[in-house]
Amino acid sequence: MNKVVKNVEEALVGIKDDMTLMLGGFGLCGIPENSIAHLVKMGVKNLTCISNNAGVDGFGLGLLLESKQVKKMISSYVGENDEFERQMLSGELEVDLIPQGSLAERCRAGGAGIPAFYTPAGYGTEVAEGKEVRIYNGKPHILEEALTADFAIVKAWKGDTEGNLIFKATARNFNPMMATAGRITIAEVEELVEAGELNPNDIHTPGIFVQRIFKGEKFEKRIEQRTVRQK
Amino acid sequence: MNKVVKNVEEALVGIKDDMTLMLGGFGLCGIPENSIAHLVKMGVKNLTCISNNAGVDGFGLGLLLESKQVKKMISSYVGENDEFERQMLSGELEVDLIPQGSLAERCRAGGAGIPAFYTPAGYGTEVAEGKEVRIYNGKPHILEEALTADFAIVKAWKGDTEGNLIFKATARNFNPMMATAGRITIAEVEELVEAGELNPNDIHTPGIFVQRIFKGEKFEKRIEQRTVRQK
Amino acid sequence: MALDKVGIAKRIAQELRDGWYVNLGIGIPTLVANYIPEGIEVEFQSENGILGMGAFPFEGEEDADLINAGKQTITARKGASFFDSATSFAMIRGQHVQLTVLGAMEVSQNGDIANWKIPGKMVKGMGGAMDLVASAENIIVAMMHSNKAGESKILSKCTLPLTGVGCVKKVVTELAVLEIKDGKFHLIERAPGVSVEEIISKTEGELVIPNNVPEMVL
Amino acid sequence: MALDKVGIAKRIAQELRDGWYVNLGIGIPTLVANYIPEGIEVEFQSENGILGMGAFPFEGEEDADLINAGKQTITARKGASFFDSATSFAMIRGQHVQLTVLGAMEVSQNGDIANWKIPGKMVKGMGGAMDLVASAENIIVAMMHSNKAGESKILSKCTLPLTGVGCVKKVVTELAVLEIKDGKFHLIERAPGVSVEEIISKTEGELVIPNNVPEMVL
Repeated sequence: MNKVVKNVEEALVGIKDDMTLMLGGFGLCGIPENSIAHLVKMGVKNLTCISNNAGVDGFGLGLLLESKQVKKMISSYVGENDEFERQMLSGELEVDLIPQGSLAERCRAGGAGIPAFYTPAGYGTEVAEGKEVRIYNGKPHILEEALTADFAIVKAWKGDTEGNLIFKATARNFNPMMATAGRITIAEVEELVEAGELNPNDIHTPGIFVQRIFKGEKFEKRIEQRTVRQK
Repeated sequence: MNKVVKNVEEALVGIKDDMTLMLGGFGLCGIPENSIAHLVKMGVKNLTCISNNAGVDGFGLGLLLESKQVKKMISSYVGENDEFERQMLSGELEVDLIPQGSLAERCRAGGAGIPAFYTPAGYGTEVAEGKEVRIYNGKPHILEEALTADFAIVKAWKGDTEGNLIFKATARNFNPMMATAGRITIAEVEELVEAGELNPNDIHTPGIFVQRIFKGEKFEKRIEQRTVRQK
Repeated sequence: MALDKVGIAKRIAQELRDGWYVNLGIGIPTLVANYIPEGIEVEFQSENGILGMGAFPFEGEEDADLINAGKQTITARKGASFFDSATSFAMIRGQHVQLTVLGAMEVSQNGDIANWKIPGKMVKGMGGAMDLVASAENIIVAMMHSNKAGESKILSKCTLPLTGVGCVKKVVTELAVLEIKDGKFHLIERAPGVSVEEIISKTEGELVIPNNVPEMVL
Repeated sequence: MALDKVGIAKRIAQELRDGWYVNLGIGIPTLVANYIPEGIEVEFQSENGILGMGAFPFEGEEDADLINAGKQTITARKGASFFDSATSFAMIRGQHVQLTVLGAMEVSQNGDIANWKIPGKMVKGMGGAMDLVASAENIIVAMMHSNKAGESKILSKCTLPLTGVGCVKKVVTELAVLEIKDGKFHLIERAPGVSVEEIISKTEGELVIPNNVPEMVL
């Protein structure tokens, strides 16, 4: 089942104003940077973006924020972005902050047909406001609902023509769950190989979850906190 | 963090009468056969066994049933075992039959600190009796609770001294979820290697979930339905 | 003439569409894989943890670690992937599988299905059937119209413990293709040479007969 | 004399036990990894998806795809594994991580912690902190006793939006080690040369002082 599309233009066809997008990545690690750059070019507006972070000023989702294409962010941590903070504090941008584990699990649930689950995270905090509380094992838990998106856009290291994906190191992060939760899932990959070249034991995201795959033109892979030791 | 124990005797220390065990495998594929054989030798009784299937007459969990060590089975399909059927119909054996996907998800939930979740599986059937029903996306779902065990016993293809596991082909099945849901998790592996020999990208079960690992003495790997075509 | 099992499988295979992921149950449904219409590509999912299931292995090449949900030895196609049971049912529950074909002991006119238990007699368990029928958008049942005693299994109401409610969309038997809609069976096609009268006589549930009931073309 | 950040990290490192999996938050907690007591082995989990986190890379060997939860470039130890965020929080929520060390803006005597938000001023998000504090059995907070204005952050009741309730077991500051028990802070140790009186004066929450308060041995 060939899922290959020619390029980012073809991959992103159908993304329209007011849609909900999931975007993989943690910080700038494992983000679909080619797709994000093209979303800016497309100029789609009023997007709801589900992404653990919101990029930085001038890179990643920061680009979409600067061009004011985002109506609402659903994230766990947005601390690296001045423009984000400005838009949020001024009320231009709606923001829904979610505990990171709940965000990951809600995306997984969305892809797995689990409409809701109980978690202890956030009990007793403002995250729990308006949410059902139930005691399990003597501990209060809150009910969290699944998240899905019109499009999920993920970035993988290797992918094959059938849409099977392998991620590298910690660039895996949110990508596998989000890949399951998009009505249409788009994967941009560093290396695109023929079906059969990836070991079926090693595949992180089976192709069934991916509708379109393309080789990204250029991966800058910017590092947020270059931290080193001396030899 | 070295998790290696010498042999099956050492691995199974602490398993006692009346405990709840999870045992990986689907049919006879990917079952911890060395551990099962040793459980028979140990003679522990009144076990509650959580396992997708109940083995066959004379192999797998069938051995534990024959020696009447099992008080209760929690499974999704038990159709290949005459002794099982006899004990169940005569009332000697308690049986809790659970939809396979719910069983898998309940084990995952047990390991992941999710005490309960909603699923559509089983709504309107006897599986739903006494369970809470809630409508999501216009469809009724039932509330299912997490499963955990005193010991989880899984079988992997390769494992390293830190307890990292890689499964082969469809012998993966229930093993990864069960590995997360045991208070103590024991892994028997075909091949035991040094830490660092497995690619960290390819690990299916991170070592944090495994408390004891050993190389199984002998793997018969019996085939239930040998189905072939002619060349 | 009534169809044999292969005939039923062939007719169901006509329902396949290009690009679909398909889960085939044990028995007649498994045979569907042998009759994929030319020019389309489908991928088979087996709930024990494989996508891209291939043919049975050549003799001597069986691998105990590579089986399907019926515990039969299989092979993996190019581009296959293996995964755990939780991921497998995430695919199923999350409606990533476009078609599910399974057998049944009874089907009722509102789409209920019973296929896992005969109280006091056969209690093998539901396996993955309850997850499949509760989640799949598109369920086709492959079954015989009547049981061995000659009693209809196409019913106004199931008598056996249910596997799922209101979920079956289509039934293919040795006699007919039935669509379930508005709480009734609709006769869509009849097996070659089988009369509408025979189908009526063997169907206990409410049956809607259009003016023209074409014969299946296999 | 009050401890510096390294001193706090060293004291917390004494709490490590052989065989523990440990999650270290950003800031002072990260430093704990540098002072693992001799003869014990611990493994560090970072919630963005690595178990077996190693030292920072040598210059020129940074990998953009290998970072910790603080977005710093790191390395992987032998025996490390990578996994997705859902699996990572399955480890955390499922209590497979034996110790969590994190920073705080405020801690209260019943174990509440606030560390993610100053309304109208700083709204960066909670990241994984809420999952960590809600699930961990063993949480140690590394923090300064007072804020820059000299006000105590060791409180009878938190004033900032909470991250979690009743979850903190131990607090290590530049002045003291405090245990939280029965709704009170218990002074366990004081920093070398720091008087009990100073600790009392800088602690707003209810403080239980035993007869003998030993100095930390670093």
